[in-house]
Amino acid sequence: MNTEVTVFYFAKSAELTGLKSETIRVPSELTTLELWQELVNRHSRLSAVRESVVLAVRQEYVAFGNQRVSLQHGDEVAVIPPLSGG
Amino acid sequence: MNTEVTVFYFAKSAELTGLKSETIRVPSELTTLELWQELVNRHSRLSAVRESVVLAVRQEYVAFGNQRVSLQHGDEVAVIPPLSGG
Amino acid sequence: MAEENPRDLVDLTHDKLSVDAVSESVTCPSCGAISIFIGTTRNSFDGNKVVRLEYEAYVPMAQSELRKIYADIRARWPTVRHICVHHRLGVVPVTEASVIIGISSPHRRDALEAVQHCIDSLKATVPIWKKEVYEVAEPCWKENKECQWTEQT
Amino acid sequence: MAEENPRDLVDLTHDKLSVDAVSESVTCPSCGAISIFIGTTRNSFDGNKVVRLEYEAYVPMAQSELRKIYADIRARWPTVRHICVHHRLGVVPVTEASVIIGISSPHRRDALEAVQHCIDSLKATVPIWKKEVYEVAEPCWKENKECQWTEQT
Repeated sequence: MNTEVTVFYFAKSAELTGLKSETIRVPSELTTLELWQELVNRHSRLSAVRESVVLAVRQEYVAFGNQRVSLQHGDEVAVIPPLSGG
Repeated sequence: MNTEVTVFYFAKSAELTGLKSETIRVPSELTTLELWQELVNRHSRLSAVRESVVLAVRQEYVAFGNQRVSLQHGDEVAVIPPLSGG
Repeated sequence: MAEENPRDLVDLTHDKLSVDAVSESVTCPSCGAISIFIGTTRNSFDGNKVVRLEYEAYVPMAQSELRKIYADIRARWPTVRHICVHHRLGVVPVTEASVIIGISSPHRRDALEAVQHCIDSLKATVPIWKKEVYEVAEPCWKENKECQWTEQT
Repeated sequence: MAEENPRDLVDLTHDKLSVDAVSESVTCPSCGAISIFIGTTRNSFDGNKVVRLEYEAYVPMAQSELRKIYADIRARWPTVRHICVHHRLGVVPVTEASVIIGISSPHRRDALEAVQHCIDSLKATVPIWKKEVYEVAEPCWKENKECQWTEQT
């Protein structure tokens, strides 16, 4: 089953996709690694930052791996490059 | 030989002497303990704070003891109660 | 009494920051100490002249990550009274403040330690990004060494 | 260039203190960090309601002792750029600042540590005195625990 989520891109990842955000349909149950792959399928240039980003789901950090996430309609997903606030 | 110095009193010591400052004649060579005694001779109430003050001579701290100081005309001496700045 | 409730204050703003505003927002009659940290824009990096910085944030998540830091500070320094972070977004010219942190406590040790912990944690976990724009070289997205997933560490 | 010369600033004043003024006086284009400590008047001590504080100083010696502290800071943290201490004298009402310390450095660790050292040293060696005036109890000359010749330690 698929669901609709909003993806936010920041910093370098926004430059690579040319987008600040987009709404996409993804499987509602998947691993964080599969979620990343969904994003790379849409924006191949993202693969350049694979080693230096993490994801956030519903505004909580998630690491890449086999950890499963359940997504609901309207959930926020974000690509989080290395932080440089302060 | 005697010389004339200006003595400053601060905080509790100013309350005990009733003075902010005064000019007095004292021996030009004496120990810091003798210098203190000169002050107590003038203001007996100062003896109450003997254990909790130090002196400053020419704006430098000196401890009570047999350490000798040479005083010149116009030198500043000060009675320094426990500090509470900040 | 206002004094009874510890304040957890956050402001992410495009406006110029004010040290006085942060200081006043954490002042309280039962506190003897306020510690403040100001992060400012430097004029050069590795010999490249910096023209300006540009900040962006994932605003709602930045706010929630800051509140996690505040909860952690209150667990470590229970006497801390008020906590305030103002972080600027958008363009920040050289010498202007990008972040101001203010923390009050009855005695100074707690506020001093908590401010240091707050800026260290902010750099590690709060989703905010800074692009340095140079006079000559290409603009560069910076990476805090405190961040756990930079390639540089 | 003004930036080349580290500034050692001292002001002992009967005027109300300004955090912005201290912050601006230590700002410099090559620094990324400013750390500020503000000591404020508390409203109670041991259950006695404090009405106000009164400060007095041995002004010229206070200035020279502060400059000794600055020299010590520069020896310990050579990257420290500007140092500024404003200390208020006379009557200070509750919640107002009695002292503001500001220190800038290229990287934050130095400014943060130096400010802490500065307030610790100030309390130990700078000839300034504070009388607490209470609503009911007799006024009391305070004694910093950092001072080496108080009877209380």
